[in-house]
Amino acid sequence: MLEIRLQHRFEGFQLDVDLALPPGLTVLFGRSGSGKSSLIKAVAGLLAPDRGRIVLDGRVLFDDAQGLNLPPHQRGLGVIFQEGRLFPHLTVRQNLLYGARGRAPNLDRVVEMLGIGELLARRPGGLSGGEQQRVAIGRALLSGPGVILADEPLAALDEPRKAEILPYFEYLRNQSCPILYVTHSPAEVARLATHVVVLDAGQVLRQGTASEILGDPDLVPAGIRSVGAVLEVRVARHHEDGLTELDAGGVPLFLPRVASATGTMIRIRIAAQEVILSRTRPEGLSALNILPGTIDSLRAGEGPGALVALSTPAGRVLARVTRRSAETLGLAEGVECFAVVKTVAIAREDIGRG
Amino acid sequence: MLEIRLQHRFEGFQLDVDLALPPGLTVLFGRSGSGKSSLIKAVAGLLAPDRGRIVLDGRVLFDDAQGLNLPPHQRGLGVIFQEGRLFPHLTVRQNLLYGARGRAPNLDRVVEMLGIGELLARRPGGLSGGEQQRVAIGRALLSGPGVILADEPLAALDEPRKAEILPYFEYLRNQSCPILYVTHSPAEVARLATHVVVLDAGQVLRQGTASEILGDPDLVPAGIRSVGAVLEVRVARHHEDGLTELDAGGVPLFLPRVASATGTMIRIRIAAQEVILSRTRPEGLSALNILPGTIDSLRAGEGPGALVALSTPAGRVLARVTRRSAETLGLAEGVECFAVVKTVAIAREDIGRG
Amino acid sequence: RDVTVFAAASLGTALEEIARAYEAETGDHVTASYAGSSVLARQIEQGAPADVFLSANTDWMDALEGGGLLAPGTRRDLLGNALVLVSAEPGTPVTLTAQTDLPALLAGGKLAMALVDSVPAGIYGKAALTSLGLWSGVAPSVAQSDNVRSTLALVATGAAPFGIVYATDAQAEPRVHARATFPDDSHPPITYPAAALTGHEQAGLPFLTFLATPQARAMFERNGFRVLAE
Amino acid sequence: MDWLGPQEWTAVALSLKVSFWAMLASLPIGVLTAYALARWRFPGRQMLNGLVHLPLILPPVVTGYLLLMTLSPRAPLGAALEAVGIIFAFRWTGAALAAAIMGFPLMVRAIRLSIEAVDPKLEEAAATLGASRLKVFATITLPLILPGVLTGAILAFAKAMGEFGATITFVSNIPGQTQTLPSAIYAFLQVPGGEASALRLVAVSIAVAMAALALSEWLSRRVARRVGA
Amino acid sequence: MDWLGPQEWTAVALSLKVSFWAMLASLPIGVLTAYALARWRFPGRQMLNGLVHLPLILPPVVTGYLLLMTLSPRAPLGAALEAVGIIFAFRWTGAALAAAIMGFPLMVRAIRLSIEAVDPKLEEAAATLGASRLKVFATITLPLILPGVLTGAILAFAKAMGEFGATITFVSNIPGQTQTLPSAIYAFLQVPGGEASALRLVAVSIAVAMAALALSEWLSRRVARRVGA
Ligand SMILES: Nc1ncnc2c1ncn2[C@@H]1O[C@H](COP(=O)(O)OP(=O)(O)OP(=O)(O)O)[C@@H](O)[C@H]1O
Ligand SMILES: Nc1ncnc2c1ncn2[C@@H]1O[C@H](COP(=O)(O)OP(=O)(O)OP(=O)(O)O)[C@@H](O)[C@H]1O
Ligand code: MOO
Ligand SMILES: [Mg+2]
Ligand SMILES: [Mg+2]
Repeated sequence: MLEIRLQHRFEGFQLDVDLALPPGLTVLFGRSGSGKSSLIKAVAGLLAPDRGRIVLDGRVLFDDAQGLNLPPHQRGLGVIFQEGRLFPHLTVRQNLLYGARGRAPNLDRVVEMLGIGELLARRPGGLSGGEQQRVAIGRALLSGPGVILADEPLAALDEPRKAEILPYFEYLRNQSCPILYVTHSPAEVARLATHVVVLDAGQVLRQGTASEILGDPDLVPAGIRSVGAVLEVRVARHHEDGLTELDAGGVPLFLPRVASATGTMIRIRIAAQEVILSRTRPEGLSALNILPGTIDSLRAGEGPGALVALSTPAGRVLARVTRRSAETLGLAEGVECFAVVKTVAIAREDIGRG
Repeated sequence: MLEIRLQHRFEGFQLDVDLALPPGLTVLFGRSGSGKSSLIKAVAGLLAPDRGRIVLDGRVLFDDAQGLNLPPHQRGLGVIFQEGRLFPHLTVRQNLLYGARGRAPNLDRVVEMLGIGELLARRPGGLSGGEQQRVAIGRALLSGPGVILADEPLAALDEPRKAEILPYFEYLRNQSCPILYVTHSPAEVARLATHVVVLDAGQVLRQGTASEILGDPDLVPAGIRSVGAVLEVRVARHHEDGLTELDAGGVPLFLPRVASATGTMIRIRIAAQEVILSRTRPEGLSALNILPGTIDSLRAGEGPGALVALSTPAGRVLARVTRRSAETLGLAEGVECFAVVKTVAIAREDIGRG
Repeated sequence: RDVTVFAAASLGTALEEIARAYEAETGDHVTASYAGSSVLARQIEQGAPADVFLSANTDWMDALEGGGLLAPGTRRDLLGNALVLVSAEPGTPVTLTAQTDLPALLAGGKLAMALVDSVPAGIYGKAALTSLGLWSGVAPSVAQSDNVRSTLALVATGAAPFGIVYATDAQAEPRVHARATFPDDSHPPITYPAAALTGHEQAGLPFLTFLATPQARAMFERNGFRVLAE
Repeated sequence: MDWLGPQEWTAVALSLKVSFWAMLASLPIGVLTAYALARWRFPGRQMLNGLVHLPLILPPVVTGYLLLMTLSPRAPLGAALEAVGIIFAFRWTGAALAAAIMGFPLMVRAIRLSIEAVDPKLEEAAATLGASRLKVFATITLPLILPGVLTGAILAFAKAMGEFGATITFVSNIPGQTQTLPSAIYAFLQVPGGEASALRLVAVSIAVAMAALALSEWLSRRVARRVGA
Repeated sequence: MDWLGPQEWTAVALSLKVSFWAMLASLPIGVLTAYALARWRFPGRQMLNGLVHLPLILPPVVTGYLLLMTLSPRAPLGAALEAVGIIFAFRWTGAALAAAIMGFPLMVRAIRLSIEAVDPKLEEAAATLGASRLKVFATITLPLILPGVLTGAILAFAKAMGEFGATITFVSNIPGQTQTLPSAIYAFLQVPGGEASALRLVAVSIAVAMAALALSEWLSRRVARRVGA
């Protein structure tokens, strides 16, 4: 449990937040310049806010009323900075082990995951942007922190590399290591977040679970594509043809093989623009996933689109359709219809262990 | 026309490319550490390759045989560096105008596009990561360069901000300002690229037009989601309900309003995983776009998926389906079927002027 | 036994020869520290481990004596020196009288001297010029150095056409030409006093005594000094 | 003030003038030399480096002698300079020259240290924006090394305020022309009982230097603030 | 070698010893002082800054004189130190002390300049990795300021090789004890015909200093390479 109440003024910018973050991974989401990095720095002890109080699991890290400001090295955090901040005079290996106090049992594992085995003897000077970022991630992870603060850790990485690193953050989240994670990527939000905080001009615009935030059509901080539903489903069976069958409130959904064991709950995200609606159960489509439901609400958005919220046995599903289609199909509140989701349209990155 | 032939060795890394880049925007694509930034630096004159020759529109920038190495300031380039490199002692305004030689007629426009109007009097020290990146973009653009070299210019930006800046790069590309652009984002590739060069461990793995590269199922440098078809279509009509009708080889496709004038050719991308196939023309779906076609090829990929290539009047369309669906539907070479594409599934970022 | 001698730097060459001779004769070891008399005197005031002090001027010896630092009865005026007018260019001898037109001689150049109010050679020089009635005429043209050797260098390099230095210094510098010797009565006697220091008589006295031997006198004289001691 | 005579005040004023000009005149050469040593590889670089340090290594009197020997009217260089109207001997300009030379190693070292700390990536970025070498230096490098230049300047100034050995040997001590504060202090220390007068001058010297120091600290804080946030 | 007598060789050896220890002993204090001046705000900071610069500002003779007055066996502080076995007066240790004090402002300034150029973001990063202030200093700051420390050390060493005024005033000119190279050179210069001998010593002095310089350049290139690519 991380409580952050703070106010801080920069010229022309005022940060003012009051948050109580549950365990798990909290994503800080918000536009460039909205105060995400400043918030991270305040928690890390690198920015003393004008006013406020920061408490981690009952331990007071900062309290201006008490005049208390724990120095960074006593806070037990692992920070991944937006700008790398590698130590130029140390080798990659020495950078990685800097915070490890001589004990880094998972060094090999982290090095392998980050693909930096060949860089160990080099100094950061000649590393590529992405290589630097990976070393910075490794350095923070290997310091064995009680809390991880990650500021856009994957921004400079290619998709395959991201796909290799994301599971590690999931793993950490599930190890009950609290994580504060800044990202601009909706896919990362949906996959990782236990909790999402949306910042705007230094204020908390909204906060809640990933499904609440991403499912809120009024809130499109990251652009229209981030609207979608996040469903908690159970892994029902692994089929031989490489598909995993999920149980979504009794409805079967199919996904490419998911690593989780049968019976575990996982989280999937269905982006609103990837859902097709049909009044009749469609036949003969390559899409395997069809969820029956009732229309809860239908709201015209800006532009030619409309957002349809559907109650299904699996939970609330959102669909973005054109107003023209909505009219043609006669969609309206209370109307029953079917949501068609392509198997593979449930993006790999959007699967997270619940 | 930019000809780049060069070889350069770092310890443990060998860059070896031979490229002839057509006018327009060339995207350098490739995994972290594949040599993209090094290539940019060589063109910019910041890295003298061991061997090679770089010629821009007939002007020799570098030639080891002739012992010629034009200094950076005589090359007339605008470089957006991966690490910002803002001048810490100058204000944002002074940074922006540094290369402008006193003439920056489009200052206001660039500043507005980048949303940095309020930062002009500040120094870079306190800027957020994304603010720095935007200033760096502005600085390069305002120097009025003959060629732009952009190294992951949008990596640290939120989606709405990206959406505001991308059209500017399109505009520049169409102004016949050659651009070399590094990105990890398939959406940016599809939207911007005239030409794509895929680097891998310092070698050119593949190069070609955006549709060739993204449509190549063997080549998934950016992960499975980047496979898709890029179609050239004509803007047919703007409807009153906010939809734009496109003429795709005679087949009508509908998109949320596109800014291009009726009659112009534009480029759209249809990602393979967003296409649903049906043996019969589907009825009563919210998806407005249905392309009839014949299956060219069907290849099982890794995992449970299969990639289906379809000849349609609009061109070649790719669909990723599960093997299970392929069997159920009886998909095979020569079979006729229909490709269903949700209107809004054609992502905004994937629309580019052709 | 060791004897430590603090001596004005200008005595260096002569004293080194004498020290070698003394060592050869007695088997004692001589350690000499050469520096400006003011420096050495202050160090002796502050408890420096010197047995014998040879000063280039009487003022500092007086100061030490007043402070009770000299072994009673050991002080004596050991050496004398003469003051000469030297020039950079050779030329006819100059007669120094009240009528001498020094400014004309200088022809706009400088007269190099040691600091006229604080360094002995300068003090004597100023006294001599004053008593000859030449001081006020030449004062604006005087360039003062911190010691006689720099004065000599100013003339030797041609920076100053004339200078006033000790005869001992002029004699050894081939690039300067002695043009006149100041009358002995035009300035207070130039004396180098010597003394043993309180509490150091045992080490100091034998060396002090040796300085008066004919052997030592000869060595001083060979270096251009006048030996005053009996 | 009463406690300093007119001649002492003249010495104070002269020392200020000499130190100021010594600092100012050597600054451009110092920056250039530091830049050359930090960035260029040329034959004779080690020689130049050694030469710059020489005044630090040699006893000041020796430096004074060497100056005297090369710049006196009898020496070829001195004669040549005199022919074009540049005269150092027995002038305050000579005192400034001696002070500048004595402070030169300190100035060059400080500036060189700053140049070596400048991130070449910023200079590269400026070059890609079309800036010539000279413009890059003037608009990027120089502003960024300002703290080092300031440090170098204050070191040179302070050294000039304290320089004695080389100055008096080279240009001697002519009240109003070349009698700087240190010469005056030295003169007082030569005579028994002169300590009190010397200490008064020392106090003035300290006061001046402290004021200069405070000024330089204030300036460098301003510079730092500008670069910082 | 023939052309230097045993006493001259003694002076060379002594100068090396004095300069080496002056540099080495003042280095930790110099680093600490530079760090305090660069990073801490405390009452008396300006005073400390002034004090550090004093030896540069004052004529060396005055510094020597002040040392003599405070540390001679007759002075209270000197007597107190002597009681606990620390003796500077008229010992080589005193020559080292004088040289160290004269070189101190140069050393501190160089190191301070380097400290001010260290990016505090790196130190912050180290702190978030659990490093205490001391560990941050030892593992991040210190390695990064090594070029400055080297420059400071070489300046202090060079200054010590050339220091004359303060040394001879404080500890006199006793062969084998306090007669350093510059004192020996001075002694030769004070006697008729001593110039040739003085020049021989000047040559030795230059040779030693050039060797030290070359060594420091080599070291700092190594340091730079380590940090660079
Ligand atoms: N100065 C150098 N010394 C040694 N190796 C270097 C140097 N510069 C680059 N390299 C290596 O060359 C390879 C290519 O680097 P480059 O910066 O071009 O990669 P990149 O494709 O831009 O990667 P990223 O997407 O991570 O920025 C990397 O493995 C890097 O470590
Ligand atoms: N030291 C400072 N001085 C003045 N303004 C500052 C300072 N630090 C941050 N700011 C301002 O505060 C705002 C928030 O900055 P912050 O770095 O927290 O943004 P961010 O949300 O991390 O943005 P990005 O996504 O671009 O990294 C920005 O407008 C920035 O300019
Ligand atoms: O080297 Mo000195 O002894 O400062 O003039
Ligand atoms: Mg940020
Ligand atoms: Mg790169």
